[in-house]
Amino acid sequence: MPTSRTTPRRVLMGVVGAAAALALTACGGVKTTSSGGGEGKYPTGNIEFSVGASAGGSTDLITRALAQGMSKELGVSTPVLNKPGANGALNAKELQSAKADGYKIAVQNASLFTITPLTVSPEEATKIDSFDVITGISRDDYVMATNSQSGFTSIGDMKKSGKTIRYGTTGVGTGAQLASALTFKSAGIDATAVPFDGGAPALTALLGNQVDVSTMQIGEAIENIKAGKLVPLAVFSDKRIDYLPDVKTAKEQGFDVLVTQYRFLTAPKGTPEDVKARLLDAAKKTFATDEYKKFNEQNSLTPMEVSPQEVLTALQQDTAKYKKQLDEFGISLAG
Amino acid sequence: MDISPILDGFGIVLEPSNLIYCLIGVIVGMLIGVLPGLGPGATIAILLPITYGIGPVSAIIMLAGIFYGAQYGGTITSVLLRLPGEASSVVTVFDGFALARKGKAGTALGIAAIGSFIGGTVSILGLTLLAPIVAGFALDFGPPEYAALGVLGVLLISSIGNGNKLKAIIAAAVGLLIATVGRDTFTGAERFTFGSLNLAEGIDFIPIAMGLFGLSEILYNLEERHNQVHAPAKVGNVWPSRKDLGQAKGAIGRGSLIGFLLGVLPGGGATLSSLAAYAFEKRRAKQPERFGKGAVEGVAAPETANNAAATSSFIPLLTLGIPANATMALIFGALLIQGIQPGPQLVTEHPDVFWGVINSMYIGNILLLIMSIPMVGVFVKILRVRPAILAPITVLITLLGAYTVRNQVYDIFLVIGFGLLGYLMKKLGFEPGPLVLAFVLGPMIENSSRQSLLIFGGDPTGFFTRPISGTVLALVLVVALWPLISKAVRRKPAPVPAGPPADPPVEPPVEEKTP
Amino acid sequence: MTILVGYLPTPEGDAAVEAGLREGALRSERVVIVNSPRRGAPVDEHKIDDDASAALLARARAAGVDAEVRQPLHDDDLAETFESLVEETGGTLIVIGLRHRSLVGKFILGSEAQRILMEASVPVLTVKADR
Amino acid sequence: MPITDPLEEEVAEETRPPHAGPVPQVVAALVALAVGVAGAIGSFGLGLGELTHPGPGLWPFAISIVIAVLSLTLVVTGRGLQDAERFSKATLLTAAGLVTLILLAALLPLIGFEIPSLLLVCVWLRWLGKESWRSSIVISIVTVAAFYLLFVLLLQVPLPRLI
Repeated sequence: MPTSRTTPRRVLMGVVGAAAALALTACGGVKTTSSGGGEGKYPTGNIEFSVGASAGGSTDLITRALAQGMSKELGVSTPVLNKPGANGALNAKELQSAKADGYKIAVQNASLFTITPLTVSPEEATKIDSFDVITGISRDDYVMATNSQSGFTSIGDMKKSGKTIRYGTTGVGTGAQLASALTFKSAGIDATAVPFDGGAPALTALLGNQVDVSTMQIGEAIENIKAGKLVPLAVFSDKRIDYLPDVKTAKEQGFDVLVTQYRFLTAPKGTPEDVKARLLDAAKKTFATDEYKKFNEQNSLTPMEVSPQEVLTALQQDTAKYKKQLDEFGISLAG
Repeated sequence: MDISPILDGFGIVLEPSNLIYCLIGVIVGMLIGVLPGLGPGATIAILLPITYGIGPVSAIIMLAGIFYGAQYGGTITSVLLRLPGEASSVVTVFDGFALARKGKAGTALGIAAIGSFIGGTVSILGLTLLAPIVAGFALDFGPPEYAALGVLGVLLISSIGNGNKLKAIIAAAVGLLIATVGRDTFTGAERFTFGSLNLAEGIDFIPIAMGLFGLSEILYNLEERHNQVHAPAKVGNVWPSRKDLGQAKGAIGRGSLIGFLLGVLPGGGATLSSLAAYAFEKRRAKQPERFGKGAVEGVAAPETANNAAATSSFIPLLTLGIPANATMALIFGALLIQGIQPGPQLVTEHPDVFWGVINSMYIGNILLLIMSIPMVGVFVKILRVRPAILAPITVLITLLGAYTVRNQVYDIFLVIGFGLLGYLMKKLGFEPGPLVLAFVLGPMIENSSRQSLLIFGGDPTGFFTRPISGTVLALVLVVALWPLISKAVRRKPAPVPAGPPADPPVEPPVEEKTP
Repeated sequence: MTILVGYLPTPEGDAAVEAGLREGALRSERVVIVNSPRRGAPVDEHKIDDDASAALLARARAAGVDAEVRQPLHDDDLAETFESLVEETGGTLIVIGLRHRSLVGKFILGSEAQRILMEASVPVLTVKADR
Repeated sequence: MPITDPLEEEVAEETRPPHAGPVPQVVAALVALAVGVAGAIGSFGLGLGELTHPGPGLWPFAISIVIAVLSLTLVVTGRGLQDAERFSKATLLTAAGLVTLILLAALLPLIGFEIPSLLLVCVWLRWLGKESWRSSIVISIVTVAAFYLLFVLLLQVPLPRLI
C-alpha cells in the first residue's frame, strides 16, 4: 500500500471545505420540505395521507378513495403511506408530532380513541385532543359471522352447542374484540379470543375453519356472506344495516351490545384554520361525487359526513359507555 | 383452469410503465451481474426505498427483473475473465473460459444466453401451471401451518447455506430476536424498546436489509480484494453454430429441469442448481474429459439451470409465503412494505400482483435475450470502471435512500449499525442471510404460533395432529436431522466425482456474495 | 544494469519498445518491458494478454536483447512504480512513449509522462509514435 | 450438498485472506452468548405467561435460550474453525470508511446533505480508493450534483439541504 503524498493542496481543500460549510450554515439554515412548500397558497406540495393499517383494509381503502378525490380537488398529489401497527396508534403518534401545516393528514378510527384506551396504560393511550378533526367520513359496522359448516345461525345456537367458542378478532383493542367479548360475556358463552392483525387474516382463518366465529367489519365479510360461505350471526348497530337487511342486531337477539366503528379525517393539532377549511371543502366535494358514493356502497359503508363537533361528542359518549359495560361484566380486553 | 387472470396479467405487464420497470430491472440486474461486488441481494436492498413510491406490481416486476437479470450478467465475466460476477456462475468459469481461450467466447455467451432464456421460460411455464394448484390449498393454511412453514423456512436457509451451520442458526435466532423488538401485538406490551419511541415501532425491515446486505458488502470490499487486473478479451462471433447448438440441446433441457426442481426447494436456489446441473452433465457425458476444456454443455447446463432456478424460487414465495433464499426474503419484504402478504391467498386476493409478476418474467427473459447478445461488448466495458469509484456512490445511495424511507436520520444510523454488524459477521464467518430471513419470518412464526396455541387451548400437540402442519413439521425434523441422514447415505460407495478439471486452475477472486 | 521500457498497446508504446530494444542492443543491457495497469478495475484496456507479451519477447529476441515483461499494478503513482523498479533492477534508463494531448486534456487528466520525467532519478528517453 | 461443495470451495478458497486464529472465534461466540443471556433476562422480565395464554416474553425467551445454548456450543467447538478472516491493516480502511459514514449521518440534519456527501465521496475516492486529486474532486462534485437532481428535483424527497 503506497502512502499518499502530502500536498499543500490537501490542506487547502480541508480548509476551504470547512470554511464553506461554516459560511453556508451561518447564513442559510437547512431546508427539508419537499417541493414548493412555504411560499404561496396552500397546498403547494404533496399532501401525505398516512394509514395506521396495512393496505387492503377498510381504513386503507377509505383513505385511498378520499385521497384520490381530494387530489383532484386540490390539484396536488396525495401519496398514501401505510404505517400499520397497534390499531393505528403508531401512525397516530407520528401524525401527532408532525408539523401542523396540512401536508400530513390521516383518516383515523374511532376505536383508537374509544376502545384502545381501555386496553393500554393511560399514558400510552392516544387522545383526540392531540388532533384537529376536519370532518366525519363514514360508519363501518361490525358483523359476527361463522363458517357455513358450523351450523350456527344465531348467538343462541352457540350457547346451545355448549362448547368453548374460539373467536377471531381484528386485533387487541378493536371494536371487533369489544363487541365479541361483550356478546359472549353477556350471553354466558365460554369463549377464547384469537387476535389477528387486521380483518383479512381473521376472515381467512374463519373461511379455513381455524376459528369458530370471527367479528369483522361488514365490508370485509359481505362478499363471502353473499356467496354463502359465511353465515352472519349478528350485527352490532342500533338498527339493522341496509347492506344486510336480514341479519338481526345483537339487541334484537336480547344482548345489549352496541359497537360501531366510524372514521374521520384528522390533522395535527394547531393546523391553521384556512388549511382546515380548504381540506374540508375538498373532502365535501369528494363526498358528493358519484364515484365516491359508489365506493361507499361497494364497501358497505354508511356515510357519516358530520361536523367535527358531532364526531367529538360521539367519541365521548362511546368511551363512557364501553367503560361502564366492561366494568359491569368484569372484562379485560388486554391479552 | 381459468386463464382469464393470466391474460389480465399480460395486460398489466404490457402497460408501458410496467414494461419500463421490467426493462430497468433487467438492465440493472445484468449490470450488477457483470460487476463483481454488489450482488442482486445487495442491490435489491439498496433499491427498496424507491419501491415505496411505485405500485406493488411495478415494484416487484422491477425487483424480480434485477434478480433474474443478474443470472444473465454473471455469465459474461465468467466466460471472458474467469471472474464469476455471481456465485451461481462459478461453474460456468471452467468451460466458458476454456472456450474463450479457444477464441469461442462469443459461442459460449450465445449458448449461455439461449440456455438462460429457455431455462427461464420453462420455469415460468412450470410456475404458471403449478402455482395456482398450490394456492388452491390456501384455506387449509391456518396459523399452525404458517407457524410450521416459518420454522421450516428459517431452518432450511440456515442449514443449506455455505458456512458453518451452527453459526447460521445462531444468526437466524438473533434475527428472530431482533424481530420481537417493539410493541407486542397480542398484549400491547413494549419489548426491548428501552423506552425509545423509535424502537417502540419495532425495527424496520429496510434499514436491516440495506445495512446487512448492501452496506456490509461495501465495507467488506473496502479491504482490497481485487488485485487482479485482466487484459480485455475478444468476444468474437456471438451466434453459436448449428453443431454447438446440437451439442448443447440436451444439456439445456436437463438444466431447465434440474434448475426448476432445485429452485422450488427452499434454500435450493440458483447457485446450487448450476453446480448440480454441471455435475450431472459431466457424469452422463460420453467423454467427461472434454469438460473443463471447452465443452459447450459445460456452459449450457449451469447457465440454463441457474436461470430456471431463479425463476422457480418464486414459487414458494408467491404460493406459500416462504422466501426460498435471501434475495426472495428481500422481495418478501418489499411485498410487505406494499401491504401485500405473500402466501396462499395471494393468487386470489392480488391476482394482479401474482400474474403480473409471473408474466413479467416472460417479457423480461425476452428482453434479456434481445439485449444480452448485442450488448455483450457494452457490458464488458463496464468492467473497466474501478470499484473504488462506484463504492462511494453506492454508499451515498444507501444512506440517503435510508433517510428517504421515513425522513429520519435515525434510520441512517440504523443502516450504519447493521452495516457494521454485517461486516463483522462476514469477517467472523457468520452469514447475514439467515439473520435477515429470520427477521422477516419472525413475526409470522410468533404470531401464528401464539394464535395456534389460543386455538388449541394451549395444547401444543395440535401442531402435529393437523395434516399439513404435521407434514411440514415432519419436514422440519428431516432437515434438522439431515446431517445424520446424509452421513448414512454417504457411507455407500461411488461418491460423485464432480471436482473441476485439473487444468485451468481457477485463480481469480470470486466474490463472497449474498446468494 | 537494465533499461526500463514503459509499454501500452498503442503506437506510442510500440515506438517506446522499438527505441528501448535499440538502446538495449547498443548498450548490451537487459530490457524490462513494464506494462503496468491501474489497480482496481477488473479489466484495464492497457493490460496486455499472454499472447501479446510473448510477441514482445519475440521482438526482443529478434533484436538480440535479453528481455522480460513485468506487469506490476499501480495506483495513482505510475512514477513511483517506475522508481521502485529502477531501484529493484538497477535501471539506468527509462524509455517512454509520448502522445500529443491538448492543453485542456492535460489539465483534466494530468500527464503521467510528465511526472515520470520530473520524478525519475535516471535519464528518461521519450519517443514519439511513427507517423 | 456433498456433490457440489468441492467445486465451490476450490474457487472460493483463494479469495479469502488468512483466517483468524481461535481468539476472534471465541470472542464472537461469547458476544452471541451475551446477547442470548441478556435477551433471556429481558424477556423473563416481560412475563412468560402460560401456554394457554402466552405472555409477551415467552417467544423472545425461547429464542434467547436457543441463542445462548448454541453460542455456548460454539464457544466450545468453534475454536478450530477457519472461516473467520484476520483483521489486518486493511481493516483500518473499513474503520475509516465507517467514520465518514457516521460523520455524514451526524452532519446531515445540521448542514444539509450537500457538503457532507461531497466530503464523503471525496474522501472515499482519494484515500480509500487512491484516485488522483483531480478525479476525486471532479467525480465527487458530479455525484453530488446528480444526487441533487435525482432526489431533490426529480423525486422531491425532503432531504435536509442548503440550496
